[in-house]
Amino acid sequence: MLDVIGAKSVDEFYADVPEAARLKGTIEGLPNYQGELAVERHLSKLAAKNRSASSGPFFVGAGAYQHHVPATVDMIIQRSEFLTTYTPYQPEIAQGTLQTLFEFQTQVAAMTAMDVANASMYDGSTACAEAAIMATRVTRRKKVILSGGLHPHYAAATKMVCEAQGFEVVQLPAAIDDENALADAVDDATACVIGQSPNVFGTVTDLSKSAEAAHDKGALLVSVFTEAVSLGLVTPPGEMGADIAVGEGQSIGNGLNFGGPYVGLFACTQKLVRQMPGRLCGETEDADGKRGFVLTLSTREQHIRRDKATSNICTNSGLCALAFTAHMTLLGGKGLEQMALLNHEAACDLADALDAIDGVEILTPRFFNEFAFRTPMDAEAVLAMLDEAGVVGGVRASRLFPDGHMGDVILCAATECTTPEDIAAYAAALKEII
Amino acid sequence: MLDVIGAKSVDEFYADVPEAARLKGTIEGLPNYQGELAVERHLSKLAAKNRSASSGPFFVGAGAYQHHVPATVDMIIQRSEFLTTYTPYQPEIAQGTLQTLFEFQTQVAAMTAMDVANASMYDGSTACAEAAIMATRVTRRKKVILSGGLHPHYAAATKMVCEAQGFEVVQLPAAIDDENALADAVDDATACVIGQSPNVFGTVTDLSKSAEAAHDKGALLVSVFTEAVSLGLVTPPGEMGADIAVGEGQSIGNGLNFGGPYVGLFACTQKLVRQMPGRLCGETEDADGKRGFVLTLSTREQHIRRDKATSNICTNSGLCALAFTAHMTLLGGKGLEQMALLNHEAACDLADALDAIDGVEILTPRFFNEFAFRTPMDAEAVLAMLDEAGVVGGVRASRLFPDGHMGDVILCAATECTTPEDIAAYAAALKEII
Amino acid sequence: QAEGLIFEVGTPDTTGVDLPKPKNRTGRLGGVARKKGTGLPGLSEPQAVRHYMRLSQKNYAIDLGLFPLGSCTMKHNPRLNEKLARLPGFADIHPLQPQATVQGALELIDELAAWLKTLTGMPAVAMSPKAGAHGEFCGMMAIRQALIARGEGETRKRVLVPASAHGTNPATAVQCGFVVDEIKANEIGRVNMEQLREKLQTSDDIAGIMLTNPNTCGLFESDIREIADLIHEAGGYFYCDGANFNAIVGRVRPGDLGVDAMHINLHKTFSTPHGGGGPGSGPTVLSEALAPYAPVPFVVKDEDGVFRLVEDMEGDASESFGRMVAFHGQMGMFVRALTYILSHGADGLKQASEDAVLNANYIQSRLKSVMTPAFDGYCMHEALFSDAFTAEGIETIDIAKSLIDEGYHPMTMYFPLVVHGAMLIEPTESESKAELDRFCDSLESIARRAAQGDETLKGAPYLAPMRRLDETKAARKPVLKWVEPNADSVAAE
Amino acid sequence: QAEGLIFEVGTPDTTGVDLPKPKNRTGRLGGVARKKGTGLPGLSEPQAVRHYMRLSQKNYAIDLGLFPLGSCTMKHNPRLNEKLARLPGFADIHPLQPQATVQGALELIDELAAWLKTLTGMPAVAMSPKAGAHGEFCGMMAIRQALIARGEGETRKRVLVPASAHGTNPATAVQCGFVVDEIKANEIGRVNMEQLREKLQTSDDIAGIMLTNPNTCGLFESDIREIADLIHEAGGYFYCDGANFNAIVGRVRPGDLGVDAMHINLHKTFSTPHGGGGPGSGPTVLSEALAPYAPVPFVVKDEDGVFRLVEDMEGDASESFGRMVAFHGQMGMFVRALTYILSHGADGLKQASEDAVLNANYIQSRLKSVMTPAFDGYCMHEALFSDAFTAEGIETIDIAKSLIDEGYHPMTMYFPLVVHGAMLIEPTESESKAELDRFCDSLESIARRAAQGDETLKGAPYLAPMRRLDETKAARKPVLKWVEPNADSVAAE
Repeated sequence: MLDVIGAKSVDEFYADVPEAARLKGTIEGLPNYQGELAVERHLSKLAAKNRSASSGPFFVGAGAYQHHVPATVDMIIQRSEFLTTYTPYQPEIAQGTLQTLFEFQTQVAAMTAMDVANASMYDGSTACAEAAIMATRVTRRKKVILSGGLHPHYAAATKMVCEAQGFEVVQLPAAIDDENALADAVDDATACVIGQSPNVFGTVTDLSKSAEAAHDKGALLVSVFTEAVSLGLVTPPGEMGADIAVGEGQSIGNGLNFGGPYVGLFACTQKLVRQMPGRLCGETEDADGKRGFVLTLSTREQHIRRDKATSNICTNSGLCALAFTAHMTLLGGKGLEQMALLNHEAACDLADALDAIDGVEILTPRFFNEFAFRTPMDAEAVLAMLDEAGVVGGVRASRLFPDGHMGDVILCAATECTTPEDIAAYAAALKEII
Repeated sequence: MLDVIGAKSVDEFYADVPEAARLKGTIEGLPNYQGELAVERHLSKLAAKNRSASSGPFFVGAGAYQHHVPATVDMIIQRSEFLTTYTPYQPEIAQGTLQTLFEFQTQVAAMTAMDVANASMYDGSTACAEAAIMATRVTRRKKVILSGGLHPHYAAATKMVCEAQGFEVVQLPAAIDDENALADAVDDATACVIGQSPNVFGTVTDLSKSAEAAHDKGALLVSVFTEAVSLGLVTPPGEMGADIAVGEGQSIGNGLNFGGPYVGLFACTQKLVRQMPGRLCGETEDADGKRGFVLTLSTREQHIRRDKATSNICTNSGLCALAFTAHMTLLGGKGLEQMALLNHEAACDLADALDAIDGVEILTPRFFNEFAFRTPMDAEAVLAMLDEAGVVGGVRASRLFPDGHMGDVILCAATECTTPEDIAAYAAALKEII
Repeated sequence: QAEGLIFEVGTPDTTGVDLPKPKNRTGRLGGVARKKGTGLPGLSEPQAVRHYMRLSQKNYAIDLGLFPLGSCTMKHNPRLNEKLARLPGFADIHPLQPQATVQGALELIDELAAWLKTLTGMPAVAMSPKAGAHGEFCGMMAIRQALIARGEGETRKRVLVPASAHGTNPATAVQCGFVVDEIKANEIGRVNMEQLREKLQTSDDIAGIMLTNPNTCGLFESDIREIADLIHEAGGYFYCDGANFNAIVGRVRPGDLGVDAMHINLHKTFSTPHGGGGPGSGPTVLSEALAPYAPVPFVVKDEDGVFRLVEDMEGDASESFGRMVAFHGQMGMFVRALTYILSHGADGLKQASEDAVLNANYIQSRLKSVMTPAFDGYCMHEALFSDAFTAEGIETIDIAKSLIDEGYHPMTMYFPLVVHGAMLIEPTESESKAELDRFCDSLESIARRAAQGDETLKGAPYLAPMRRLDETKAARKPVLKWVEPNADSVAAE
Repeated sequence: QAEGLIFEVGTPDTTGVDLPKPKNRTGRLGGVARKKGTGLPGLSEPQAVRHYMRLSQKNYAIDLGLFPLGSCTMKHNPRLNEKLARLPGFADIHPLQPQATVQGALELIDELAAWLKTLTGMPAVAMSPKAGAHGEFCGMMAIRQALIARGEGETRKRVLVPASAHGTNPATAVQCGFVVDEIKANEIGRVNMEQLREKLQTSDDIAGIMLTNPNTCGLFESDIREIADLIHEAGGYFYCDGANFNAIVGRVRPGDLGVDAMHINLHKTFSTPHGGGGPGSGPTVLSEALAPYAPVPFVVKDEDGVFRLVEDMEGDASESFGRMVAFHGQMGMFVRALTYILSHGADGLKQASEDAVLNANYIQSRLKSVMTPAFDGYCMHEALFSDAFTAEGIETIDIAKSLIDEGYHPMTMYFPLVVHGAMLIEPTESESKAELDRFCDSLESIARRAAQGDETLKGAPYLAPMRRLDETKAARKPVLKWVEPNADSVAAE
């Protein structure tokens, strides 16, 4: 090949590299090539040092959830034709990806009861941040108000993005149940209020009042969820008057994966569609008049609009969106509702079991599949002792709210994976401890 | 649907079932439906009760071998189009399967250095039995002679099949190294002699003398192997004058799977091809003159020839053959040789390490990747103590030869999966024990 | 587009596998070393992946559409099966490692065996047969051994086999040293009882009968109990081919019909994938009379709850007819089958059978006006048609190949042999009514064209990866492996 | 054949998932219950499998052939990556479970971070960015925070971006509150140094520069050191877009070029699959000057060997610019990337880069006589052509779509914007010479036809699952979801 090119060695191709920066030999301090077997051994050892959620009673939620994903879903996303392809910029040979994105958008719109949805964001937290920015763009206002029940990670990510662009962020104090706080806080300068239901403490709230108050002031309601399964049972954003709905889709089709990759869901009303960030797939026809799908409205996007784009996002969570849509396709509306009921019922059983223990106080007044409770001891110590008993009991609230005076509060979740035995084990261990 | 059919209920379709045999309700004594999650839990619990080969130093061979299969192979055999299709009786929509079978046949022929190979048998042991029957058919003789180094399971399966058809089976006494025994035993009534290299004790033997002696008497040599990787390094059947070569293909592309499914390899000389059992794939053309592949010479087979067929085999090991051929395609001749060398070297290192222990006697004079050794104690006790030390040390010879007075002999194998640490662990533990 | 053979794509100095470099020591080989390399090319990992991906796309599969192969039960293969079969605790255990370290595996075999015995109403099951035909072999060997034990091994050599039987039946009987005697079907597609009685009366050399039930005409043998009784009275045994068990699981127990042995195709009835021709698995249930002769190895549960493999022909296995294979059978298939069975349960398995039968009858009803049902009345899980409705010159194969262009795999053709130009359609329970309707619409339109003598059918398929392949040419001078082009002529130079 | 949408295939009363039956308790919901169901249909498992199988076959993928998308680095995705990412110890752990129970995960992040730092010669890396553009955001936020720390957050707002930059560069700068100032390319495809110097001299509001290197013309910025020095002298920082890092891994360390921040696309350089548009992963390496401002969370290894997550903006993270995402980044991608990196090693990564560059130059050489290279001389890992060679009326898009009929995915079209009708071809190191030759043969023949003005090119593709799609129609009145046909008219009745 060098002959055809007319070069003596590959070194010639690197002639433009400043002499001083050219590395001699291989880079220092790094090992060379290892065979597949050796690599597999090494990674397997690392994996074995972690405790997987399925290995015992497990009650951690707070933004990511242990759910059962049918084996079929993983088979579908491992299809070479889905896994190893690129963004569908050549629609003639990407209808597989495009049609599934169109199906995804339809499903997300239906689940959130919103008009339109995009083809995914990185995750729920970045979707939330993008929603805030979008609201400032729509309203041409500079103030964003965050509920005290918004997941602190979402709040932090949103705050960071907004402040970088010079917007004001008002963070309401952490509160397990602050149904009216957003309505009270909204004013004429507000671009949007951001509420969450179920919120980070598990509380489900009808945000209709916040929506009305916001709309009265010319502001938008951004409605957030971290548990997509809740959409099968809980009042969805669209039924509460949300203008933008964002959330985490991990629960459907995607594993825990230590926090990523996940899939951000983003939906809004029809009239806001041209202000949306992210990719959109739309229906069209080919030269023979056959129905087909393409990426569309890309004049919103950075590769066309550059510094005028609605966002800088390009690569998003395509394959996670496929996992979501495949799982949803198997579930259907009926299966989603069924799954949601199983989650709720497991959480009710858990709450009943814990509530029966002296010293435990359930703090969340209304919930879907997770709730907060108070222990008579330091939460971190309780969780450590539960751990010794083989139970991963939840998240201490102080991990998410370091300044929130919540040292004795534990957030815990139950799902369709939670068995009666798991609940009994939790209750027995907790009773022993406190 | 019942309306279209004109039936009131499905019960009507079962009207021909004798009244007394009709079950009322669901069958007794069996549980009903369980969800995917519950089934997964149950099976996972059973799996967790088994000790997997990769979980520690592991030296069991004797007919099945721990090898590293590239992740790509499993991806290929999980392709829906390979996994969930049928025997390629409709070649126009089965070229994927057919072409890979043609490639498989070519690879097996090249590896065994034989003229032709079929599209697979159930496993090595049934291939051996079929070879014996084929030899009686070819020679019209009724006596089959089995080497004392033939894997006892292969010998048992062969004996059973031959005797059912009224053939005489002569089993030579178990012997670690009986190079000339087959040559000595063959006579004018012999249909075939069946030798194995490497044999069940690991001994590699040039069977050329047995081939010559057999051919002198008008008999055939059937050459057996249980470790397909050995074909990369050890004299192959075709170079020793074998008329039929059979063996186990598990080592290439297929996991241990507690003994099955495996893939039987079956090859022979060109002139015997029409006496072969099993499916054969051949090249042809389609109506447009394009090269294509079909199952061929099916007039040998049971679905055409019925009671005159060469065998009753139909479903064989298609997908395991695909795994074999995919792994071999990745290896190539070069990779196979490399893998074989790594196996041999690991076994040499193991033998050196064990040989250095007082009281251990290596019994196998020449070997590829497994050998027998004598301990000063009962082999079963030694293996149990090794097991406690975390080392799965091999198979006691008495499990395979219950009447063979081999209570102090252990068969062990090393492969490319065996690390220097594994070998050191084995030697240290064994030294401690004896 | 044509995909080259690996021998045309790869090069001998390539390997796509990452292995450490060996030291090239051959110290303990004793010189028994390969002289000439294999000459096989290797492909890089990307090359290999593409080769197999492209080839795979030339295959039809259940995962792509309905696969109505009669007598083959091509049903949906749940992916949970595949996932669980790959658990290291099943996939990465050695058949000869100490039994204490594989108790879960032995328990799984025992649990599956219990299901199979209960579903069939039989007291014993041999788990080691590797496919359906291998299961037949197991059952017939058990019969042979029982006859030997009775001292009649040399006198009872005749096995009755219906003309409609799968080819494996006569082939298996012969492999066990029996002689095959064919019995005819009657005009309603079942065993001709008159002829059967006649054959049984005239001699005392009957070893047994091999019968498929539901039979290959898709019909339940209504005289089955009487047949069993007659055979037993004649001193023979009743082997039932279980290929069509999918029609009756949970509705009928073969044990209640007088069956002595029956294989179960785990790769049909219990959804383990066919894999392009295997691996299958053919556990064989046995009656009280045949149970003592079951092959080794088998699993027993001791009183202390420990599972134990009986591997030698002594003790529990002293009357065993022997060993059929190395090791313990198709563990990988056992895991898949048990996964399927547990996922369905007693209720779900029964429902599946009923749906399979319902679907077949729906197809028969929808098509009976344009095609010719081979027999009157309801069918079981497959609908059988003859080619009587086609115009002269149009054959069953033309209808089958035309189905390919409609996006379907053809039905089973020309089998059973007792029906002229047979077309045997088995939809299985996996299909929705909408899918069945689409299929019937396609077949209906082809059937109409066949009745009108539409010659274009003879050229089908037109839209498949290949046109019709020349099987005669393949058989005339078989090319069974790739040979370097001009290798001969080069050698001759 | 057209595949219906799931909404056309499924029915609302179907579900393909096996779940236990709930008891329909909603006791603790407090009445905040959904009023109207989703109305979404379900598909049975076989229906769903077929739907996605059939759809998948309408996609092109690297696993099917060469994917020469410039600036996207579509290389082979080893399946070992996929296998290891699915180990329960990685795939089934929760981001908020106690840190003592995820030490292996934290160690893996730390190990990958060490590789990335060493390969780039940079002292710090932020692991949480979720894709390339997100990594750009991270780097620019770090620059912003550093300026704030210097008290110049309000005065230094101008970021220089070349005209040839990826669109994400200006979009990101704006998202961080910066103003974009475009700089031109010179006649040899690199930064116009004269203009750069001019822009830097005239003001003290420079926040930094965003530069891709190798740049989007496939060329190494030969003045890179000088650019870095000039920027630093002007008080700004140097952001390097790492999209093209695949050309130089192991040959050049960005840290030696004066870079302050650079994102690394794990889904390009380190082979994590693109998945039809993500998920990606964009860890961002930072210079000494920017390291203190890295986002939370990050992993530190304490002296006792325990790995610890720094999640709050205090202690080690007191100067952090904040949190970009919930949790710790794309763990699933980290596992895949580390698998790839370890499989290659320092030697293999260097070799891969060299092969990628060799392959691109080979393509450029083979095609330069029939197409028009955008610039003279060698390229890096991608070859850039303009459309100067085409006859009037034939456009870049026609050449791209014609490649589809040859069995290839088109190259990147109309980017970078600085070259007329740009065609940017990146073969990557995964391709064999034989494959490159086949590709060049195809493109050569298309290029000749384009030069001759062959109008049939304008109709391409002819052989793809669809003909050219009407993107204008899609954008005019966007249909972004499926709506029940005639739902409106029914409602109106």
